[in-house]
Amino acid sequence: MADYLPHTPEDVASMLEFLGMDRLEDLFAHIPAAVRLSGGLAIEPGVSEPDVAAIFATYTSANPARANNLTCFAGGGAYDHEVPAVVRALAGRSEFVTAYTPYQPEVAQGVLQAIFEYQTLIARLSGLPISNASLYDAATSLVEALNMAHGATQRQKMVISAGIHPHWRQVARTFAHGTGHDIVEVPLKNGVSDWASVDASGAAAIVAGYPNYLGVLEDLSEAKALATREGALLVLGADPVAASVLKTAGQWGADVFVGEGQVFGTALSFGGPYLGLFACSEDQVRRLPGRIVGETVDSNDRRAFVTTLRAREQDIRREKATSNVCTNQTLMAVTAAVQLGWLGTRGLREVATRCAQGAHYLFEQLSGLDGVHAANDQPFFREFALRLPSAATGVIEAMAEHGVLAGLALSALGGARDPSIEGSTEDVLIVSVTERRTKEEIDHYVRSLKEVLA
Amino acid sequence: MADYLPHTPEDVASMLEFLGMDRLEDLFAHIPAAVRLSGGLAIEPGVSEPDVAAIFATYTSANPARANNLTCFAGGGAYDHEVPAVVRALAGRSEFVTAYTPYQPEVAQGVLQAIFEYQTLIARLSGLPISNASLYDAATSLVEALNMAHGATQRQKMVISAGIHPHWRQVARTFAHGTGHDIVEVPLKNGVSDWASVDASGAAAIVAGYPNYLGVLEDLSEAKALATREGALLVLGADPVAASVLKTAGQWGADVFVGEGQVFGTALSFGGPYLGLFACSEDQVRRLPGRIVGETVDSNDRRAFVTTLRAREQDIRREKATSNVCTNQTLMAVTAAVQLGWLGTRGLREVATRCAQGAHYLFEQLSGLDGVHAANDQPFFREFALRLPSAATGVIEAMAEHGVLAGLALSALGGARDPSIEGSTEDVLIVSVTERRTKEEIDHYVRSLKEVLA
Amino acid sequence: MSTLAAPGGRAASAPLTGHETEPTLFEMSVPGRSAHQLRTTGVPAGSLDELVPAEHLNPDVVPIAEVSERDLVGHFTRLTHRQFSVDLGMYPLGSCTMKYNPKFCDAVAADPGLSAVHPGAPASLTQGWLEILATLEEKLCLITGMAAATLQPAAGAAGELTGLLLMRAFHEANGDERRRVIIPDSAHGTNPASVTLGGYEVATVSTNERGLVDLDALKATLGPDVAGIMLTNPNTVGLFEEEIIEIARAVHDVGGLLYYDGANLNAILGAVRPGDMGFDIVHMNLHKTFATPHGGGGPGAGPVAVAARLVEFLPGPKATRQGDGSFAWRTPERSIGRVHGWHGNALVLARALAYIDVHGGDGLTRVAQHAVLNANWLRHRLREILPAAYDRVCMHECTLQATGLKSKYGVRGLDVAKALLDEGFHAPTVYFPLIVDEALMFEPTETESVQTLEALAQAIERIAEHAQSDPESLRHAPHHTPVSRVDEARAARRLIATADAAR
Amino acid sequence: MSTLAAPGGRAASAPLTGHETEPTLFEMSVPGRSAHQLRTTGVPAGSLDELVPAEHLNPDVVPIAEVSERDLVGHFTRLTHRQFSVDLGMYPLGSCTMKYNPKFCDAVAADPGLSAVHPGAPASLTQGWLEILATLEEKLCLITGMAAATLQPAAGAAGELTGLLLMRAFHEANGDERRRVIIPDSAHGTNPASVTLGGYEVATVSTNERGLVDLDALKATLGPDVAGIMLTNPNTVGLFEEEIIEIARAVHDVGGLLYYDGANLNAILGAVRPGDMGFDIVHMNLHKTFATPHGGGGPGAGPVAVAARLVEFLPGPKATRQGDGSFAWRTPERSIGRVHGWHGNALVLARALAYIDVHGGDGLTRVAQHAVLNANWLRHRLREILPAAYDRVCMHECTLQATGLKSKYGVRGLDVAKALLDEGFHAPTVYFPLIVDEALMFEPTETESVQTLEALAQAIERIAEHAQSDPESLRHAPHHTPVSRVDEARAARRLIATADAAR
Ligand SMILES: Cc1ncc(COP(=O)(O)O)c(C=O)c1O
Ligand SMILES: Cc1ncc(COP(=O)(O)O)c(C=O)c1O
Repeated sequence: MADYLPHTPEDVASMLEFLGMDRLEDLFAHIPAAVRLSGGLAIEPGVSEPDVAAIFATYTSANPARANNLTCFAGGGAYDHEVPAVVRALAGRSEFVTAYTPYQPEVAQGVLQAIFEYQTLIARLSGLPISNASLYDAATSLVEALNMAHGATQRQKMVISAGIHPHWRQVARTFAHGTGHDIVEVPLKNGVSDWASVDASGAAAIVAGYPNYLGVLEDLSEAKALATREGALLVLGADPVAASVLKTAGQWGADVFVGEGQVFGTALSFGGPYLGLFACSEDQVRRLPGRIVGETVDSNDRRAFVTTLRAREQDIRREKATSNVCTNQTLMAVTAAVQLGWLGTRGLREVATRCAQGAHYLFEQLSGLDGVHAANDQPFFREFALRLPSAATGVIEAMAEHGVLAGLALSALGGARDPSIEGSTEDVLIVSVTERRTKEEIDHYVRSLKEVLA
Repeated sequence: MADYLPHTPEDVASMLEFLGMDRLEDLFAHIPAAVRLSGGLAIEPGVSEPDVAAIFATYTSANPARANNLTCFAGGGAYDHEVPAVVRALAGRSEFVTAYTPYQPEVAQGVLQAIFEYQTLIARLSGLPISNASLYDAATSLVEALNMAHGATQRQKMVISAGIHPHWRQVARTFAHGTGHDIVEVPLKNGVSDWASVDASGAAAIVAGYPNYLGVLEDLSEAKALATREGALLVLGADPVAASVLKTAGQWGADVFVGEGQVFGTALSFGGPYLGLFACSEDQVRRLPGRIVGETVDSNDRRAFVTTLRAREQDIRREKATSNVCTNQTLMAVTAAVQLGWLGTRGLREVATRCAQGAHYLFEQLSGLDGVHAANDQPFFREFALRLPSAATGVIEAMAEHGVLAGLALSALGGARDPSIEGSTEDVLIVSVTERRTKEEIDHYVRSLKEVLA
Repeated sequence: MSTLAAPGGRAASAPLTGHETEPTLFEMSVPGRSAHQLRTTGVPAGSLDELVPAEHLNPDVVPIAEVSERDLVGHFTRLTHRQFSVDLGMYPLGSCTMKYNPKFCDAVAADPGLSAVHPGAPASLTQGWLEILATLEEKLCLITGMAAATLQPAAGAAGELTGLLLMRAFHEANGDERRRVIIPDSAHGTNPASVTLGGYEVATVSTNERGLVDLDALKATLGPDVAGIMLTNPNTVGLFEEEIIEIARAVHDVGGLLYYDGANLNAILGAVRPGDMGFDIVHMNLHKTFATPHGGGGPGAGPVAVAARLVEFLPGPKATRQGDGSFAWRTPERSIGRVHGWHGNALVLARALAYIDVHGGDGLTRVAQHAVLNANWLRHRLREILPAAYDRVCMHECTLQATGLKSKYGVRGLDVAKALLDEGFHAPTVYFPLIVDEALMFEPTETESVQTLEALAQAIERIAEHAQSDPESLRHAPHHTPVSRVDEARAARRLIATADAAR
Repeated sequence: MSTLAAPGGRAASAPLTGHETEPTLFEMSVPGRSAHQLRTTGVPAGSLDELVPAEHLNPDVVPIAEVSERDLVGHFTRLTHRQFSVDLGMYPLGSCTMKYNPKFCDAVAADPGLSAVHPGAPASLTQGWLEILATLEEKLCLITGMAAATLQPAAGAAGELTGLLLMRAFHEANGDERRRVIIPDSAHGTNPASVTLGGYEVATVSTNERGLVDLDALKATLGPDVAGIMLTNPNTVGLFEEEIIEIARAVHDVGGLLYYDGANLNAILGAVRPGDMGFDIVHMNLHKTFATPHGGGGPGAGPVAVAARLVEFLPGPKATRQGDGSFAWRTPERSIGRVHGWHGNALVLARALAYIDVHGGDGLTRVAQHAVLNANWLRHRLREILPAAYDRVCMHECTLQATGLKSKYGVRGLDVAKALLDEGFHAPTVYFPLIVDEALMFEPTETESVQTLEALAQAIERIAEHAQSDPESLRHAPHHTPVSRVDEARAARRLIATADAAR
C-alpha cells in the first residue's frame, strides 16, 4: 500500500466531522447505487517505488533497441542527436516541468519568455514570421496545416506528396474522415514528387516534404507554381535540422512550415512526447492553431509576455475555434529553446553539416556493396533509401546482432505498397546518419551489412 | 579544443586594448621568465564532452563492483541504503549545488535553513544539544573530537577502542603526529572493548564504537565510568541509522557523538564525498570545530538564519582556531536533511529495524554452514563478523562470480593483525545488510557461499 | 488534526534579488560565442556545397543565438525563478488536477532503457515497450470499465476527436447518417471544437438549477440524427450527474453513443466507472489523473477506451499481448487509422503505468476519496466569503462565486485570483465554466494537506478584508510578483510574437 | 565587442511570490504523515526487542519529521528560491573561484558506474576507479610540476595539514627538529590554523608596500628552526610574488621547505608551475580550479602533490599503475598514514579529471589567461570608485578598497557588498585579506563575459551615486532580498542552533 496522500486517519476523521459526515463513502452517497463500483478496482494493491522500479527493470532490459545498446541509423523524423547534460538539467528544472499552461502571466514569465524565444527560433528556421507555441507532433502539425488551408480557401482538396512520411499521411487520412477533406496523394517517381500525375485543380493545399522522407532534396519550384496557380497554400513538411542550412520554407514561397521538433533536445522516447513545429505567414495568423505568446508590458510598463490572440482558441471560440488543441507540448518547446541556445548559430549548422557528411560517407561505402542499390539517383541530405537483395525487415533483425539499428523498413512504415516508391516496398531500407555517428561506427555498419548480405 | 570560456577573439582584443596591452601573455609578463612555463602544459589537447564521456565509459565498465551489478553486503561505515528520486532531485537543485558557503545570509537563507534543520536532526539522533554544519567524514569527526578533548582537558592521552573502524584509528594516528596526541588502542576481547587491559589514567578522551565496527552492541557503562573517573570526554563513534532506535549518545552520557552520515541520502560514491557528523554537549560548544548555523532575526524582525560563533573559526581565530576546517560537506548535510525528511520518524526506524532483521536472518542461515563461525558471541545490530575456513579476500573474489559483494575482509581494513580481533585477521569477513536486501538476495548469498566454500 | 501546523502548500519564498526583467537569449547573444560541444567523429568533412546542390542552400546564415554555456545556464535558471509551479506551492486550478507528481515517475521516464528507444525499431527489439503499452491499456480498461483502448492520442482534445471519429465510424458502419452531437452548455471548449472537427454539429443542452444536465431539455433535443452526447462526469462545475442512468438510456434509445470526457476522472477512481454508467467511449487525461507534470502546458496523453462494440474501429497499430506471452503490433480490422505519428506520448504512458503500479487499486480509490474530501472541505470552509454556485456535496472541485464581493465592493473574481498570487498561491480557474457568474473554480487535489487548505482559506479571508478596506489596491493586484498585472489587450492589438517582429 | 548586449551574469529575476519566511520541516510536521517507500523484501520481520537486548534500546522515539512527499518537495524547492547561486548570477567572491561548473561533470559524477561503487570493494572489481585516481594524480603532477600526489585530503585545509605533516615527516627523517613555519600576514586563516595542528609555531612575515612578501623581513625571520614557509602565489591580494625565486632560495638555504597553497592555482594554469618556482609541497583546491560546484560550503577536494624527495612520505594507500597496465593499492614505505576514511572525495576527483580532459593543456592555459584578463579589466574599469589596494597588474582577482566612499560618505565596504545583493550580484569577499583596509576582493573568474563585468561595474557606479545621494539607505541595504540585513550579533549572543533550543 503506497501513495502520496498527506492525510492521516485523524485528518480524515476531523475533516469529515467538519462536513458532518462519518465515512469517506458518504461523499459518494449521491452517486446512484446502481452504477457505484462495489468491491473496488480489479487492480493489484499498490507496491513501493523500489518494487515498481524492479518491474520496470524487466521492461527496459527487454528493449535491446535502445540507442546506448544498438548504434542508431534509424531516422524517419526521429533522430539520435546529441543532448548534453546542461540541456537536460535546465529543461528539467521543476518550475518548467510542474507548471500549468501560463494562464496567470504574472507568475508565469519563465515559461512565457521561453516559449517566446522558441517561437522566434522556429520562425527564423522556417523563414516565416509566425510560430505557435507547439503542437503534439509533426503529423498533427500537418493536419492543422490542412485545416488552415481549408479555412483560408474553403476548399477540401489536399494534394499531398508521397514524400511526406507515410505515418503523417495516414494521420491526415484519419482526420479527413471528420473534416471531409479529400486527400490526393502525389506519387514519387525516382524519389521526387510527380505533381503532373494528379489533378490539383481546386486544391486547398499543396504539401511537399523537404527533404522528403526518403531524404531527397526536391526542387520545390514546381510545387510553388502549382500552389500559385491554384491559389492553394504551399505547406512544407521540413527537417528542422536541415532547415538551418537549406533554403527556408519562406524562401521557397511556402505559406506554412511544419516539422518534427524532436531533433531539438528531445530523446528518441519511443516516439513521444515529441514536438509539432508550426509556422506560417502573417496573413494566416488569425487561423493559427493553438497557443501563441506575445510581448506586452505590465502595469509598470515593464516588458512582459502573455498568451495572446486567444479569440482563436477553443476555450473562447468553442465550435468555431481554429483547432481543438489545448494541452500541447510546451515542455518540449522549452527544451528546444534551450537546446538551440546551446547549439547556437554555428553549432546547429555544424550538426546539419555533419549529418550530411556522415550520410554521404555511408552512402558511398554502401553503394559499393553488390546487391545494394540506391532507390533513386536524387540528391539527398541526411537520409537515403536503398534497395536490398532481401527483405529490409530481415536485414534489420540481422544487423541488430552486429549491434546496429540499421534503419527503417519502408514496408513497416508504409505497408507493402506505397506511392513513395515504384514497385514493392519490401526490400527498401531507409538509412540516416546524425552528427553522433563516428567513422568507426559507420565503417562497422558497412562491414556488418556485408556479412549479413553474404 | 573545448572549454567554457565566453570571450570571443574580439572580446579579448578589445579588453586587452582597454588595458593597454597587446597579448594575453602581457598579463603574465611580470612573472620571472626563469620560472615561466614555456611550451605549455604537457597534457593532451582538450576534447569534447561526448569524447570524454566515451573515455569514462571505459572506466565505469571496469567497475563491476557497482551496487547495480553486485548485490552489496559490504558495510564498514558505507552502506547501500535506498535513495529515492525525490531526494536526488531536491538535493540536486542547482541553488544548493552551486552556492558558496553562506557568507551573505540575506541571499543564503535556503542553505542556511537546510543546515539548521540538519543540525536539529543530528542533535536529536545523538541525544546531544549541539551539532555543527558537517565535517569531511567520520574519521575527521573523530580527529576533531580528540582535539576537542585535548582542548577541554589539556591532556594528550586518547584511549580509543579497537571497536572503532580501523581506518578511523589510522587517521587518528596520522594526525597525532602533528598534535602530539598519545593514542592508546583498547583491544577487543570476544568482540567487546577490554578497557581494563589498558592504562587509561590521565586520559583526555575515551572513545568507543556503538555499535562497534564489527557490529557488536557493547555495554558502554564501563566506558562511561572510566571517562567519569578520569575526567575525560566520552566520545561515541556511532552508526547514525542504528542511533534512531538505540540508546542515544546522550543517554549513555557521552560528551561527543561522531558518525558517518553517508547513510542519509549519499550514494556509496567509492568513499566520498561523505558526511562527518559531529554533535556535542552544551559545555563544549565554544570548542566546536567548523561552522554552525544559528537562528536570529533580520532588521524587519523576521526569522533568519546565519552562521554564528564565528570567533572559533580559522578565518578569525587563525592559529588559535578550534579547527582548520573551512570547506566542509554542506551539500551532503543538506542531502541528509532531505533524506531524513523523506524517511520521517517512522521511516528511519523502519530502515533501522529492517537492517537488523536482515542481518540476523542472514546470520542465522550462515551460522549453519560448516567451517563458518561467528567471530564473537555478542549481540549485534546490522553487521557481524565471521571466521571463514579460508582467506576472506579470496572468498569475496569468488562470491563476486555469483553476483554478490560478500562483505569486507578485516585484513584489507586493518592489516594482518588488528587489536579488534584475537589472532590473525586473514579469515575474518564482516557482513552487513541494509533495508534494500530482499530475502531472495540473502538466500542467494547463503547458497553462493555454500558453493564457494565447498 | 492541527490546522496550526505551518502550511506546506504556500510559496512563501520571498524575492531573491534584482528587479529587472530577464533579457532574451537574443539580447544576450554576442557574435562568435558558443556553448556546443560535439563528438569527434573522424568522418571525412566535405563542405556542404560539395554535398548539396547550390540551388538548395540558403545563401544567408539563419541566426539562432550565440551565448556561452554559462550564460545559457544563468538565463534559463533565472527564468525558472520567475515561474510558479506545483513544486513551489498550491496550484488549485479547477479542471486541471494540479496534483503533486512523484519524482519517481520522472526517473522512470528518464531511464535510457525507455527514453533512448527509436519508435521505428522492430517489435522484436522493443518487447519491453510493447509490454508497457499493452499492460497500461489493460489497466486503464479496468479503471474505466471498458473493453479496449488506444494509447495514441497525445492529449485530451486529441482523445476527444479520436472518440468522435470512432463514433462516426460506428454509425457509418451501421449505414446510418447522423448529424448532431449534444454537449452541455457547461462543457469545456475542447468538446465543441472537437465536435466540429469530427464533422458533426454541436447541439447544446442547458444546465438545470441544480447544475446538472436538464434531462427534459436533453430528451427534447434527442432524435434519430443525434450521433451521441459528450459528458464529463463529474461535470465541469464539479458535480456528479446523478441522472446519468436516465441520460444514458435516453441517448441509447435514439441510437446515440455516450462519450465520456475523462478530464475529471480523478474524482471517481474506484468509486464508479464510466463503463458502468453506460458510456461507450472514454478519454482519459493521463496528465491530470495519472501524474504527468503539465510541463507549462504539455505534454499530456489522452488514451481513448471503448465498449466492446467499438473495439474493431480503434486506431492502430496497437501493442498486443500474444498467446505465447510475447507482444506484437496489431491493427483492428476496421480501424479508423493512425491518430499519432508514432505510438502516442510513450514516456507519458510509461509514467502513468508506474503511477498506477505504485498506487494499485486501493491507492487509486484513496486518491479519489481524498480529492473529493479536500474539495468539499474547502467549499464548506469558504462558504461565507465565496459561496458555492450549487451548495451541496461536490466532487473533486468546487465552483465558487465572487458575486458577493463584486456587488458589495466592486471586486471581481479575477481580482481575487490575482490577489491570491501575492499570497503565494496559484489562482483558481476563473470565469469557467461560462454558465456560472464570477466563477472561481478550486480543485485542491488529494496531495494537499488540510493545513495547506486552511492557509488558502485564511489568505482568501485576508483578501476579503482588503476588498472591504482597500478595494482599489485589490483591483491592481498582484503587487509582489515578477511582473505586475499584464496588459493583455495591448498584446492582442499589436502582435509581437517573435523577437524579430516590428515594435 | 558590444558591452551593450544584455549581461548574462546578473540575477535579474524579480520576486516570485509571497513574503513570509519558510516554516521549518518541524513546523510542517504532522504526526502520522510520511513520505518514505521501502522495497518489499520478504525478510522475516522479528520485532526489535527480539533482536536487540533491552538495555540497548531507546525507550523514547526520536522525532525526525513527519511530512508528505509533496510538502517535502514544496519545502526544499521554496528554500532554493531563497538562495543565490552561480547558476543564478555572477558570484565574484574573491579567493573562492566561483566559476561556472559544467553540468557535464555533474553527469559524470552521477553515473552509477562510479557513484554506486563501495569503497571497500577489492581492487580487482574497481579497476576503473583506480585508473581514474592514478590518471588524475599524473595530470595534477604535470599541472603543478611535482613528482607524485595524494588524493585523500577532502578540502584545501585538509591538504594543508597533510602537507605540514609531510614537512614534519621529512625533517624528522633527517633527524632535524624544527619549530616554526612562516606564513605571510596576508595568509588565509586555514594556513595558521593548519600550522598549529601540524605541531608547529606560526611565524608571520609582513607584506611590503607592493603587496608582496617583504624579502628582508623574511630573511630576518629565517633560521635553522624554520621547518618551512606557506605561500599562495598569486597571494591573497591577487598579486604574483615576483621575488619567488629569491624566497625559495632563502628558505631552502636554511633547510626549510616551501609549501604552496593552491587555492589560487586558477590564475597560473599553463603559465607557471609551483614545482618550477621551487615549491616542495602543493595542495590544490579542486573545487575552485577544477570545477566542483561548492555545494553551499562543500564538498571539495584538496590533493597534495610533492617533490621527489617527499614522495616516500605520502599518505596511502594510493591507486598505482602497474607494469601490466592494471592498477593496485600501494602505500609508500614511510607513509605518514591515512588522512581520510577511504580514498578521499572520490566523486569530486572524478569530476576534476573530466574537467581536465575536456579542457586539455591548451584549454587550462586559456582558463588562467581569461581569468586574469577579467580581473584586470574589472580592476581598471572600477579604478575611479574602488581603487585597487595595489595599483598594477593583478592576477585572477583584484583587491579593491572602499576607503574613499567611507571617508566621503561613511559608507563602508560591507554596505557596498550588501547593496550589490540588491543589484542581483553576489557580493565580493569583504574585509579579507585583513591587512587591507576596507578590502573588497573581486574574483570574476574566466566564465563571466565582459558584458557581465560591465553590468557589475555599472551596478557599483549606481551604488556609489547612492552613497552620495542617500548613504543612510545604503547602510541598511539590502532591501529586496529574501530577508533584510541579518542580526549576526544576536545569533552569537544567544545560540539557537536547533529547532529544539530554548528561545
Ligand atoms: C473538462 C476538460 N475536457 C477536456 C480538456 C482538454 O484536455 P487537454 O488539455 O489534455 O487537451 C480539459 C483540459 O483542460 C478539460 O478540463
Ligand atoms: C587562500 C586559501 N587557502 C586555503 C583555503 C582553504 O581551502 P578549503 O576551504 O578547501 O579548506 C582557501 C579557501 O577558502 C583559500 O582561499
